[in-house]
Amino acid sequence: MSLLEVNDLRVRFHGTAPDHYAVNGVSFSMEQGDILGLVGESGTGKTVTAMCISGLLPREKAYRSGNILLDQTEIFDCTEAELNRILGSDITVVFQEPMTSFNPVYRIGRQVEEGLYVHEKGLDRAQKKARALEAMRRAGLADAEEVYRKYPHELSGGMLQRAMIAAAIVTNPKLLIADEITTALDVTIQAQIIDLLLDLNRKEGMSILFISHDLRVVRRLCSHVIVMQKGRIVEHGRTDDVFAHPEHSYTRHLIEAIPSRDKRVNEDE
Amino acid sequence: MSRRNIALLLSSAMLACALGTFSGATMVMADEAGSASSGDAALTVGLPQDLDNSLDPYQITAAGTREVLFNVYEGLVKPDTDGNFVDAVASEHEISEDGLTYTFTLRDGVVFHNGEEVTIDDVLYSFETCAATTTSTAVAGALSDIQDITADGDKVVITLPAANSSFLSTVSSVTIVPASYTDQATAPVGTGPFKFDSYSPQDKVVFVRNDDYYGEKPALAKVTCKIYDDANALFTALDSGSLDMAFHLTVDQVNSLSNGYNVLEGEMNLVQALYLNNARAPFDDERVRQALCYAIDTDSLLELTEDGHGAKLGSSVYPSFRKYFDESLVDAYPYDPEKAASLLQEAGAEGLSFTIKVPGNYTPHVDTANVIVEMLSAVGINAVIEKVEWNTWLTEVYQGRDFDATVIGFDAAYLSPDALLQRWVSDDSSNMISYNNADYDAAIEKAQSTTDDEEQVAAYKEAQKILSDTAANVYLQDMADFVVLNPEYTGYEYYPLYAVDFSRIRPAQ
Amino acid sequence: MKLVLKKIISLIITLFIVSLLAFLAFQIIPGDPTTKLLGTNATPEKVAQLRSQLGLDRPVLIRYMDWLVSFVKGEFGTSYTYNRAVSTLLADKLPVTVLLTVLSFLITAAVSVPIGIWAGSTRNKWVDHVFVILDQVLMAIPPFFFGMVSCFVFGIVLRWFMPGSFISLSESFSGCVSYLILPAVCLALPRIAMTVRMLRSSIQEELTQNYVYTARSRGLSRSGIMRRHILKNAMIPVVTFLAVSAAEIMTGTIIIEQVFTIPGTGRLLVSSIGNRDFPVVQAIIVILAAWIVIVNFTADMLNHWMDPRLRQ
Amino acid sequence: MKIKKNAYFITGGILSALLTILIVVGMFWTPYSTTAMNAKAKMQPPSWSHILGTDNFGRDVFSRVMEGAGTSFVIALLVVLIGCVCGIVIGSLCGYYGGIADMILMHVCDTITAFPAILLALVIISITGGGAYNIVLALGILFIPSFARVVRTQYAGIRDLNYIKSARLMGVSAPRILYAHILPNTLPVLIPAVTIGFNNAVLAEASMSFLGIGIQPPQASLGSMLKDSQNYLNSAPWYALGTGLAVVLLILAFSLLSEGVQQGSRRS
Repeated sequence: MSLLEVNDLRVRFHGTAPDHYAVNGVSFSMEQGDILGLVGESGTGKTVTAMCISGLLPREKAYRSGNILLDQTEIFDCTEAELNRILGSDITVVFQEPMTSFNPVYRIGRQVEEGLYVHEKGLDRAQKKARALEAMRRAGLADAEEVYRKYPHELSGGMLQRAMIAAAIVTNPKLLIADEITTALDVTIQAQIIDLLLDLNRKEGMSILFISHDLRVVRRLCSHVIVMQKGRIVEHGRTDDVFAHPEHSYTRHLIEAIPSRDKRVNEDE
Repeated sequence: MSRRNIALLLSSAMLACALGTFSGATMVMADEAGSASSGDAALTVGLPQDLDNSLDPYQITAAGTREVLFNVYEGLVKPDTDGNFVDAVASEHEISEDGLTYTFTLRDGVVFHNGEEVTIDDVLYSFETCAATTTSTAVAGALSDIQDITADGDKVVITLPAANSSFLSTVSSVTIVPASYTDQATAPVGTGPFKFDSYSPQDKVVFVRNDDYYGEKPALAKVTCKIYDDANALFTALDSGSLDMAFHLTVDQVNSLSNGYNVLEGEMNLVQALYLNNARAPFDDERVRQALCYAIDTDSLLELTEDGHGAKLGSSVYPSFRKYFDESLVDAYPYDPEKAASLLQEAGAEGLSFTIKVPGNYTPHVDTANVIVEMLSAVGINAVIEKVEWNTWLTEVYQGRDFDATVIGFDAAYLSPDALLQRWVSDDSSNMISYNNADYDAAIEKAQSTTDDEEQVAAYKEAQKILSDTAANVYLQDMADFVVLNPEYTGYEYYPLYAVDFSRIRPAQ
Repeated sequence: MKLVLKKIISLIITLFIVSLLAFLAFQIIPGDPTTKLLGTNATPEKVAQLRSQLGLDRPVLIRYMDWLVSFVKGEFGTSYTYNRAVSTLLADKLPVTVLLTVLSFLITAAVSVPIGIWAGSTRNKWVDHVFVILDQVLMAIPPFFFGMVSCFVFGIVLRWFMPGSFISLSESFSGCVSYLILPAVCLALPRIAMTVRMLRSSIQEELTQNYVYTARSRGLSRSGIMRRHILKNAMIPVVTFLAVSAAEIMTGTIIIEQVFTIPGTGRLLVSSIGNRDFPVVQAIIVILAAWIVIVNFTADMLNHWMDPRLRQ
Repeated sequence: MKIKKNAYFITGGILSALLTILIVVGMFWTPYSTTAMNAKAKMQPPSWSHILGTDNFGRDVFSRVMEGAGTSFVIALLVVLIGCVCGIVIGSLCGYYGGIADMILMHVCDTITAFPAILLALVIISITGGGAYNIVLALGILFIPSFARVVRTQYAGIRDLNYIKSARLMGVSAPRILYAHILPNTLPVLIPAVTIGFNNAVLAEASMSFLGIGIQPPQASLGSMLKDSQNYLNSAPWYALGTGLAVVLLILAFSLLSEGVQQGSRRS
């Protein structure tokens, strides 16, 4: 049984023209343990799709149709309370800007434990701290004890993003949504975050929905990839197949746009 | 319960208890002021200004302080409500035919408030100290004229070089104080029906009944005088029922009273006038002063400020002095703007402009000043009002003589025309307006030295006429004095001088 | 810590300047104290003799030092008008004003914080308009006019409250507090309006921050987000504002005490200035200025304590 | 700036225009003489002949409110003018140049704010004497620190922006930079500060007159009239309420206008 099923998802924001759909009939599914890439230039509906899956899209802002099944639970039918039970435990999200995703006036430790505070009330302070430290080590933070006590403004972007990831995996979610998490980081840190996600997937079988406009990152990380344009899926398949011989012109255009060294390597071959 | 919740809970709890005490307390306060059961009756009175900085009987200058301490201090004799002198610390007194020797018998069993028996030495000490330290030159003058003063047994014999019809009133102003006691200034001790209990500046002064008073004991056990330096606040307090009694209210205030208190009307016993600084140009010129007299229409002023209740005055004596009051001077300066203008022109003082310094806490005087300013502007005279604190008026205007003009009321410290007229003698230290007129000094001198009654009355009247002719000041009125009393009390009576007697007030059965 | 030290030093300097200015101000004001004490029989020799006795003929700076030393020791000199030591005068007047200030501050905090939070978190348009209008109107009403009218309405019309029947602290604490509630409310109202408005806009601003989305993605309920995240952030500017308003309230008592005839330092200050009673005025100024400077200092410290970003 | 939907701007604008007209007219003509006393017309309730009734001297309250509002308005305007102009000069110099001058001046400003406002006013007035001009001087000085501080923070912020550095590189004279380049950018902060200043100036004048140290009779401001009306709250409440309302409207009009301006600029 697939972990996530999206059937004919349509989203239209209030106040926009009736025929203008942010997401126009998107359907795909994702298996447990997959790393699925959602690719496309900004404004093609990737993030809106992710927000629908994670239930973060405010109801009063947009019309939605179609359905989303996460491990057999229909997200659109959930009440606010039911949604809150899933959010942060079965499904967690990591955002683009690590600097502003943390509350500036509280220490990192307290914010990493947030998921436990909401979903595992039974734990006492010491148990929560232990789980948090363990999650931070899993996220690659060597001196977890010290980072635990620090405030957000005292850490670098890369470390903050790792802490963000720790906060997301502390409740061992079924699905981790990473929304452009590497975009705000410089290249060296990006590579480390990619390796971290790969480890999590390989060691703990964490399934990841990775949203990005950076094809190079997607190519290295994702097992499957979906290319979106103007709210529609134009390509869906295994990453190597799509990159080797892209069917849709838009995908080819995107691949050619990669300005990196290894592209020249392709020519030399 | 995170810390946040506790904080929120705490703040709403605080709000609840604050509101709780608010509603709960008002019950408590509602009946506190009006308790009128006999025996331990307590009265709350409003004072329109703070007390003097010294409460020593011989140093008091402000009438407002003297009228309240009338209940604490007594002389050998004291005035009664119709202006005669009754025995107080003295059990009896007799005056020789030639009016030269006065004999006072000390009443036995009279006790000071600090428990000490009153002795003859205390009486002698009092006369000596009063003569030496009193701020009133009239009293000092009369006491210095005494040929000798001797004690024999329980009697005091005072002989004078020449008869002085108003000497008895001087004796009444010599308060008998204990010789050994030193801090009268802050904690007064006398022989009166009420004892001084406590005083906290700008807040209140408290008097309690003197249980071993020789005379008729007062019905009130305690009188709390709350001090207001703002007439509006005093009136609001009275109207809301937190005060039982207030005095010297204006007719406007009385008309707007809404708490059903009784209103008693009498005279203020004050000579209210626009007092002009005769030493400062252009008021050193008689014609300018006369111009002001013609420019002010006293009748419409009375109409505006007193709804016609006050009594017009022509000179420095008010009607309660009956035989000494010269009725004819009242209309010496009928309202005549043209004459005023021509007089000003004659004196070369057109476009005259000056400041009227007036004590801000006395609404009657401020209102009168406002009306005067308006009337004078109709004649091209530009007057501006400067409201000052009461103590500042006392030091700058009364003592310092640093003013152009002022509106105030002068009272009689004791029942003799001297108390009103002596102050305008040229060399008198409290001659605020620096009035300097030889004929006037002579007339007063004659009045004080004759023994014959008609001659004395004629001399005093002549003195008043000189004041009016030379327009020393613009004499206005003796305002109506309204006393407002809580209907649960009764028995208040007016005195022909500036005094408030609490001892006669009793709960109304 | 270095920051705290620097702040304390500047606090002391300001206090020094204020006391010096207060001292000098009264040298300029016309009206020499000796004329006051001697009255009309002030002969030149007497004036000179008294001036030297009071030490008024020594240079100003030495007199200032003299005054400062005795001030620190707690002797504020004697009052001219009340003929008693200023310290005893203040002993029974200062507690009244402090009580009024604290009461008014508590009411401001207790009322404005809950309402501010509620106003911040509701999303309907009309609440916004109501608060803006209310705030504008409350700030436009002069405090003494508000005092006057409430004295009239509560005192004379409804007879709930007896203006002018102040019960001194010594007599009964609850009586005194219950009398001070209405004046305290009059003092507090404009500040409540300002605080509510500030808290409301501060909360609405915090709601747009990214960390709110992170919190929602953790599954926190709306009220949970408000309590665990937004409140502390939103309260930082408000706490400093409340602390500063404690200083403003103390200055406001000067007017309110006149309207409600409360025998506090405010009324004493106004009458003493009128009476040129230098020792009393100087003592009150320095105490008032000290209160304002200390309150501003606490406001700074509170700010640093609450916002870790400022703690280098 | 979208004016159509901006309710505050509209109401504020109408109210201030109305009041300004009333005040300007009041300076030349009032329905009754503001000083003539009339014993028979004492304490009359509001009627068609006397919209706000008459006071204890029989004078028409509405005419006196018009004149009083004029006095208060002019005083408040002058006070804000002094405070603002001096504030800008001091604030700009401190903000722009900084250094010791900045430290000292800011310290002086702190001291002025540490002083109880009415005391400073009293000290100045007891030196110069009462009357409108001295009050304007006294309050004017009091209002400098608040403006100076606002302007200083703005200048300190804008000083290091690139367009200022480039202006300096091009040899633009300092005053021109200060007042032609930087000043216009401080307007969005300065305008609300001016209106708040105006509100506080009207309130300060009213409070001082209430304490009896402000405007001396026969001149009348809303503050002194309020003080006089307190005595007749019971028998002639229209006297106090009418004057009080005038003060509230005078302040409300301009603060609503400023709110409108702020909301307008924020939204566009």
